[in-house]
Amino acid sequence: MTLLLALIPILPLFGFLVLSIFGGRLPWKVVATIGTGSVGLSALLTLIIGTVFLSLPSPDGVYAVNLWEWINTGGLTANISFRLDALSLVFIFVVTFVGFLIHVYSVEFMKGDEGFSRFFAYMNLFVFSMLVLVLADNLLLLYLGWEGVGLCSYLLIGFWYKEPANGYAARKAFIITRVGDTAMIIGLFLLFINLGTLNINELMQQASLKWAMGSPLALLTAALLLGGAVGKSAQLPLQTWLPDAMAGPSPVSALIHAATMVTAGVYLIARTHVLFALAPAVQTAVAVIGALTLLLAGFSALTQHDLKRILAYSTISQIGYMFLALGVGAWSAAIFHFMVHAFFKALLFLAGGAVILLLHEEHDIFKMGGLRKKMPVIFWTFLIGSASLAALPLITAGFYSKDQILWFAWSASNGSPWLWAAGFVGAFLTSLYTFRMVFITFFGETKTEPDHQPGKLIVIPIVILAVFSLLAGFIELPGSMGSFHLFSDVLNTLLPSVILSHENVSEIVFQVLASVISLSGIYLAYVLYLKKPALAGSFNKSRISNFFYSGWGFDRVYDIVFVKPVVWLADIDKNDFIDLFSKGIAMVTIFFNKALSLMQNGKVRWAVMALAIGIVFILTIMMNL
Amino acid sequence: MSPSDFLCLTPVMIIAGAPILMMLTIAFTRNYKVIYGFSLTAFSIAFLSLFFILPAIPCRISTLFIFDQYSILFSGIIILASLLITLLSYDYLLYQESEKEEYFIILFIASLGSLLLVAASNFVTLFLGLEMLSISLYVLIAYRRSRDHSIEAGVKYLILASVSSAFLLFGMGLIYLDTGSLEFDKIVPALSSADHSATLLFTGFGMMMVGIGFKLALVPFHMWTPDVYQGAPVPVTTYIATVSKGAVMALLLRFFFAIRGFQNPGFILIITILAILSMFVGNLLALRQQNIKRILAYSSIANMGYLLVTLLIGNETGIHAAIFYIVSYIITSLGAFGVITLLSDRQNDADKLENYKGLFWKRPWVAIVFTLSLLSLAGIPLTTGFIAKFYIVFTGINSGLWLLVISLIINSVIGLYYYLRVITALFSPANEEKLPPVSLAGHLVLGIVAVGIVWLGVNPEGFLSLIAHFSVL
Amino acid sequence: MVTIPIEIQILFAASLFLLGLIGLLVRRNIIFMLMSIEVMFNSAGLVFIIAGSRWGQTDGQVMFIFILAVAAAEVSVGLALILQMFHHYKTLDADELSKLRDSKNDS
Amino acid sequence: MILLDLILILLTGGLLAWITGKWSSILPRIISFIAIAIDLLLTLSIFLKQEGFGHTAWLINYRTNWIPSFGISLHLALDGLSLLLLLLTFFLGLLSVLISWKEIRERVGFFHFNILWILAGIAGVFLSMDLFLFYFFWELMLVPMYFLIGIWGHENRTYASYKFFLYTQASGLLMFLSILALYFIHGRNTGIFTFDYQELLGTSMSAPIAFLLMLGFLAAFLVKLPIVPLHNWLPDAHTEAPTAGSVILAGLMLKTGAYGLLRFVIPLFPEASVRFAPAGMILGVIGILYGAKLAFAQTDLKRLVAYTSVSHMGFVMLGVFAFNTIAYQGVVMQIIAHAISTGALFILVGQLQERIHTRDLNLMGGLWKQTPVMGAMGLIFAMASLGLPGLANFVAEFLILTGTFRANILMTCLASIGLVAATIYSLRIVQKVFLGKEATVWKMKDLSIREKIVCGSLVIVVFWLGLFPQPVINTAKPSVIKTLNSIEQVSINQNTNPIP
Repeated sequence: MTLLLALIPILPLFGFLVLSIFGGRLPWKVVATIGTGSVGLSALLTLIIGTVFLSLPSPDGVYAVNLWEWINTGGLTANISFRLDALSLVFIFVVTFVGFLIHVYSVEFMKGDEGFSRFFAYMNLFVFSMLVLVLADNLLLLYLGWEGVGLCSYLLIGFWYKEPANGYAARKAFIITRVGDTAMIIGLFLLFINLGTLNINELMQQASLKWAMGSPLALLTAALLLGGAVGKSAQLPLQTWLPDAMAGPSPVSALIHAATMVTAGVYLIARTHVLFALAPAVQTAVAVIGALTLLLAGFSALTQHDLKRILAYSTISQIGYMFLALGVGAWSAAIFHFMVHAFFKALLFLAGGAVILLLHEEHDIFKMGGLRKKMPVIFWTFLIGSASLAALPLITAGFYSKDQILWFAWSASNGSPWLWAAGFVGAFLTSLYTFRMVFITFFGETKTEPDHQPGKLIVIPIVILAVFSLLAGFIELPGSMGSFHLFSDVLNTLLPSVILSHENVSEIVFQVLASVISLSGIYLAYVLYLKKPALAGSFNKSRISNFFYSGWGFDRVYDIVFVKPVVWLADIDKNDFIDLFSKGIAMVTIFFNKALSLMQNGKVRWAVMALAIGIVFILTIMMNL
Repeated sequence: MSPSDFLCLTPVMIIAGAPILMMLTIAFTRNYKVIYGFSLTAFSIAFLSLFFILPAIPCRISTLFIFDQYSILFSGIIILASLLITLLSYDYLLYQESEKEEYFIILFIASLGSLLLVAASNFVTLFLGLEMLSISLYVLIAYRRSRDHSIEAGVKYLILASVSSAFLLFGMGLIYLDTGSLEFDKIVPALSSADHSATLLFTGFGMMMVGIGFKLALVPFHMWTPDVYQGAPVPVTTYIATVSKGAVMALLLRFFFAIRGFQNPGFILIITILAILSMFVGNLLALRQQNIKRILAYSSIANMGYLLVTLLIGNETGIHAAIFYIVSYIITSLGAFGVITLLSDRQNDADKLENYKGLFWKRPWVAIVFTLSLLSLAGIPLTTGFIAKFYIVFTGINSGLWLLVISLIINSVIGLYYYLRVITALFSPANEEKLPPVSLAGHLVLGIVAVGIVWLGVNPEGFLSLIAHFSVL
Repeated sequence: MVTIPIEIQILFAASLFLLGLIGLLVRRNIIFMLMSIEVMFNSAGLVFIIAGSRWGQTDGQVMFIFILAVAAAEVSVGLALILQMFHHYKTLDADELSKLRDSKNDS
Repeated sequence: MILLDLILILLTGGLLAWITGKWSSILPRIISFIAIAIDLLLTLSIFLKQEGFGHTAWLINYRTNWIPSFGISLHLALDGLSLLLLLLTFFLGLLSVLISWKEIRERVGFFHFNILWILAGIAGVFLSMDLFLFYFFWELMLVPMYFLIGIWGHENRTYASYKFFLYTQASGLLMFLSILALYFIHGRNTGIFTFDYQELLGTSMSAPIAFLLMLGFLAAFLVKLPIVPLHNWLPDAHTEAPTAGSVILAGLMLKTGAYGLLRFVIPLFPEASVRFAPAGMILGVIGILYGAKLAFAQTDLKRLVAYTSVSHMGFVMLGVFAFNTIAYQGVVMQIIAHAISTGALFILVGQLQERIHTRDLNLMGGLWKQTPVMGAMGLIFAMASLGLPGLANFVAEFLILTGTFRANILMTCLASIGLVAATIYSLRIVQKVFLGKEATVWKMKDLSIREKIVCGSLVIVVFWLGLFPQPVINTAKPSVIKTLNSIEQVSINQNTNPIP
C-alpha cells in the first residue's frame, strides 16, 4: 500500500520529465494524453488509497513511505519520505481530482498554442510539487514542495512570455512569495536549533513538551511560519501579487491561484496547529489577518472591471475566511471551506475562462452582456458557482462551509463578536460582488458576440465541478439540520475539535442571519446592476472606488517603500565605488613616476648635482651617528 | 712570490696575456673571425684554469691579492659572463665597417679589471682594478661612433665615472691618512672597532661609498644609468649590467662583511636608505617607460636595491643570499639583454616597445626566453628570480629587517606592472616588421640562459650547496 | 723647516677637491669639465702625499704616481671622445648632450 | 605517487599541446582532453575505493625532499575535502576544454597549454601539504591565467589581466610573509625549521602575532574568495576572460580561496580566527548583500554573473566563521554547487556571445523562441543560483544558514535577505535574456550536440547534488571534523559551549 502512496507524486513527475525532454517532438494529442493521464492516474490512486485509508485505518492513522536519506549531517536529518494522514488525504484528493479536471479542460483551452507541451510539463510539475508539499513528513521536504510550487506559479504566470507585462507579474509573484518563504526558512532554523529535528510530528511532540503556552520561542516560530503562510496564500500584507497573477492562462488561475497553491498557507498552519495552539497571540493574529483580508478583498472585488481580477480578489477574501476559521481554532471548518472553495472557485475560473475564450480574449465585464442565451451551459454552471460562492442558503455547499465558519467565529472559545461581524459584512459583500459580476456579464444586451460554442472537453469538467459545488456541502450538516459531521469526524482524529465558549446562543439564529444577509446581497446587486445601472455608474467614478480598485493602494505603497529605493540604490553605484580605491592607488604611483621622470632630463650636470647631494647626505649621517 | 703564487695567478695571467697576443695577431692580419675565435678560447682556458688552481687556494700574493674560494667563485662567474657576452657581440658588430677587432681586446681588459677587483685585498688593487674597468668601459660605450647616442653616452659615463673615482680616491686617501696602511687587513680592524669619534675614517669610507654607489647605480648616483644603457651598444650594456656590477658588489660584500658594517648604526642607516630609495625610484621610474633598454636600466637599479638588503643580514646566510641573487640576476640580465642584442639589426637596436609587438607569434623561442627572464626579474615562481627574492626575504625576516622586507614586497608588486606591460606587448597581435635571423651562437646563449633560469628556479638545491661550500670568507 | 699642521694640509686638499667639484658643476664647456676633474684627481693625490708624509711611508707617493697614470689615461680617452663629440655635434656645450632622456610622451 | 602523477600528466600534456599546436589545431584539443580525462578517471578511482584507505583523515600521503637546506619538501596529501575539489577541478576542466572546441580558433596549442597548466596549479594547491609548495602552486596558476585573459580575452582584456595579476600577486606576497614568519616562529620554538603543514599546525605564539599572521593569510584568501573590499578584480577578469577562462576562474580559482580558509587559516590560527569570527561574518554578509545589489544593477550579462558569485561566496565566508559541523558541510557543498551553477551560467553566456557577439542585456530578449533548449538550461541554472530546493545550491545555503543560525542569529537573518536578492537578480537574467519582447531579432541556431552534452552533464550534476548530497557530505566529514578539532581546543580553554 505504501508503495502506491509513493507513486502518487512520482506519476506527475514522470509526466513532467517525459514532456519536458521529448515534448517538442510529440504530436499534441500524445502530449495531452500523457499530461492529463498522469494526473488522472494519480487521482485514481488517491481514490483507492483514500477508500482503503478510511475503511480500515492503520494503527496510528498514518501511511508512511521513506524513499531515501536526503541530508544527514551534524544532527540535521531530513529524508525524502511521504506521510499520508487525514489532513493530507483531503488535500491530495482535491489537488489530484480538481487538477485532473483542469487538465482535461486545458487540453481544449490551450489547443493550438505553440507552447502546448511546455504548458502541460509545467502543470504536471506543479501537481508533483503540490503533492510533495502536502505529503512531506519533514519541514525541509515541505519547503522543497513549497518552493517548487512557487517556481511553477512563476513559470505559468509568465507562460505567454512574449508579453513583458506577464514576465513582470510572474517575477512579482515569485519575489513576494519568496519574501514570505525567507521568513518561513528562518522559522525552520529556529525550530531545528531549539527542538533538534525537522520531522513534523516529532517537532509537534517536542514543542508541546519543551515550550510552555505563550513562550517567546513558540510565539516567534509561529509568527515566522505565519509569515510564510501569508506570503504563499496572498493574505495581508503580501496579497498584491495575486491579482496580477491573472496574467497567466485561465486553467492556471483555476488550479494554482484558486484551488491549490494559495491554500498551501492554510495547510501549513493546519499541519503545525500544535505550534499555533502554543502561541494564542499568534493564533488570534491569524484570525485578525483573515478578517481584515476578507474585508479588503471584498471591497476591492466590488470595483473591478476584469472578470478574472474579481475572481482573484474573491479568492483572497475566501482564504481570509479560512484564516479566520484557523484563527478561532475551527481547524476542520477551515479545511472543509478549503475543499468546497476549491470546487466552486475552480468552476468559476474555468467558466470565466471559457467566456473570455469565446469572446476572443475580452476581459472587461462591462463589454460583455446578455450571454445567457448565447452559452446556456456556461451560464448555468457559472450561476451555480456564484450561488455557492455567495452561500445561497440550503442548496449550495458554500452556505454550509461559510456558515460553519461564521458560527464558530462567534461561538469558539477564542472567537469574538468583532470577528463574526467582519465575517458577516464580508458575506454580504461576497454575494453583492458575485451577483454584480453575474448580472453584468450574463444579463442586459450583448455587446460582443461569442464566435463559437465551447467544445465538449470544456463543458464536462465544468458540469462535474458544478455538481460538486452543490452536493459537497451535504457531508457536513450543522447541528440544526441533523448534525451529520462525516467530514469533521475524519479530520478530528488528527486536528483538535473546536472548544465552544458559551452555549446559550443557539446555532439556528446564526444560520437564519447568514441566509438573510446573502439573499439581501443578491437582491441589492439585482437592483443596482439590472434595474437602475445609473446608480452604480456614479459609484464607479468616485475616488473611493479608485482606491478600492487599486487594492487599497498597497501596490503604490510597496512601490514607493521597497522598489524605488532599491532601484535608486542600484543605479547610483552601478560600477562599484570601491573600484576607485584601486584606481586611486594607481593614480598616486603614476604621479610619482611623472615627478621622478622630470628629473631624468639627461643633462650631465644634473647627474653630478645628484652625486653631490648624495655625498652631502652620506657625510651628514656619518658625522652624527 | 712562491711557485704556488704563480699558480694562483694563472687565470689573471691568461686574461692579461690574451689581449697582448690578440694585438700582435691584429698587427699581422685584421681578421674578425680569428680574433673572435681567439677570445672565446682564451676565456674558456681561463675558466678551466680556475679548476686547476683550486687545490692551491687560499693564497695571498704580497698583500695585493687574495685568491680564496670567494674570489675564485666570482672569477668563474665573471669569466663565464664575459664568454657569453663575446658570443652575443659577434653578430652585433659583424656589419660595423671598421675596427671590429679592438672591441674584444678592450673587453678582455675590462674583464681583467673585474678579476682584480674581486681578488683585491689592498686599496691599490681596488683602485687599479676599478679604473681599468671604467676606462675600458668609456671606450666600449662609445664604440659605435656612427650612432649619435653612443658618443653622448660615452661622454656622460666618462665624466660621471671619473668624478666618482675621484671621490673614491679621496676617501681612500683619508682612510690611509688615518690608518697608515693601504692593506685591507690593517684597515678592517680599525674600521670595525672605530667608535663615534673617528671622523676621518668615516668620511673616508663615506666618500668611498660614492664611488661604489656610482658603479652599482644606487639611487643618488643613478642618473647616468638609463642614458648609458640606452646609448651604449647592447652587448656593452649587458656587460655593465652584469660583470661590472657583479664585480663591484663582490668587493663591497667582502669589505662590508669583513668590517662587520652591519653592527655600525651609521652604515646600517645609510645602506637601508640607499636600498629603499633605489627600490622605489627604480621601480617608479620604469612604470610608463616605452624604451625596453631604459626599462631594464631602471629594473637593474631596483634589483641593486634588493641586493643591498643582504648586506645588513649580519650572518653568513647573508652572503649566500647575495651570491645567489647576483648569479640569478646575471643570468636573467644576460637573457633579457641577450634577446635585445639578437633582435637588433644593422640600422637600429630593437629598443622600442613596438618592435616587440607580437614577438610570441614571430619568434616563439626568443619570446619564451624573454618572458622567462622578465618573470625572473619580477620574481614569479618557476624562475630563479623567485628563489633569489625568496632567499633574501627569508634571511631578511630571520634577522628582523621588517622595513626592508616589506618595502621589497611592495616594490615587487609595483615592478610587476611594467614587466607585465612588456609581456603583454610580446603576445599582442603581431605587426608586420621583419626581424633579423638569430644565429646559432645566439640560440646557444639563449638555451644556456633558459636552462639556467628554470633549473635554478625549480631545483636550486645543488647550486645552494655549491655556494655554501665556496663562500667561506 | 716649519711643518704645517696636518689639519691645514687636509683642509687645503679638501678645498682643492671642492674647487674641482664646483668647477665641474658651473662650467658648461666639456673641456673645462675635464680640467676640473683633473683638479679633483690631483687633490686626491695630494691627500695620499700628505698621508705618506705623515706616516713616513713611500706608499703615498707610489699611489700618487698610479693616480697620475690613471688620470692621464682617462684624459686621453676623454679628449678622444670630445673630439668625436665636436665632430658629430659641432658644439662643446655639455647641456647639448641631452638627447638621451625620459621622453615626455611615454604612455 | 599517484598524486604527483596527477600534476605531471597535466604539465606534460600542456607542453605537448603547445608543441603540436604548430601543426594542427585539432591535436592540442584532443591531447588536453585526454590528459584531463585520465586525471578525472584516476581521481574517480580514488573516490570509489575511498573506504579502503582507512579512516585516517589523510587518504594518500606522498613526501620527498625538494630543497632540504630550507626545510622544503614536496609533500602532497589527499583527504576528503581535497578529493572532492580535485574531482570538481578535473570535471570543470574537461568541460572548459569541450566548450572552447569551436570558440578558440587561433593559437590553439598555446591556449591549451595555459588551460592545462592552470589546472595543474589548482590541483597542486588542493594537494600541497608544504606551505612553500602551496605558495609555489598558488603563483603557478596565476601566470597562465594572465596569459589566458590577456591573449584570448574580449575588449579591454589587458586592463583586466593587469588588475587580476596585481591583486592576486600583492595579496599572495602578504601570505608569503606570514608563511615565512610562521616558519621562523616554529623554528625558534622547536628547533626544526620546516615548511611542513602538519608540523606547523601546533605552533604556539602570542595572540597579537597570531592575529597578524592570520591577516596575512586572510589577505590572500579573501582576495581570491572575493570578499567585498577586495573583489574589484573579479568582474573585470570574468567579463574579459574567454568562456573557458571564466569557467575555470569562477569554478575553481575562487575555490582555492575557500579551500585556503578551511585548510590553513582555521587550523593554523584557531584563537585568532575565533576572535576574527564576528568581523568575518559581517564581511560575509556585506559580500552577500553588496554583491547582490551590484548584480542586478549591471547591463553586461557576464559582469552580472560575476557579481552573483561575489554574493554566493559571501555565504562561504559566513559558513567558515560559524565553526560548527553543519556550517562546514554547507561550505563544502556551496563550494561545489557554486562552481557547477556559476560555471554553467558562464558556459551559457559564452555560447550566447558566440552566437550574437554581445553581452549587453538590453539587446537581448525573447530568445526562448529561437533557442528553447538554451532557454531551458538557462532557466535551470538561474533557479540553481537563486537556491531553489531540489538543486545543489539550496542544500548548501540551507546548511550554511542553519549552522550560522546557531552561531549568530542576526547575521543569518541578514544573509537570508540575500536569498530574496538572489531571486531578484536570477529572475532578471532569465527575463532579460530569454523572455520578454525581442529587442533585436537575432538569427541563431540552438545548442549543438557538443554543447548539449556539456550543459546536460552539468544539469545532471546539479540535480544529483541537490537530491543526493549525502555521498559528498560523507566524503567531506573526516576533514571537516579535523578542522573543527583545532577550534575545539580553543573553545575548551575559553570555556565557551563546546561545538556540536
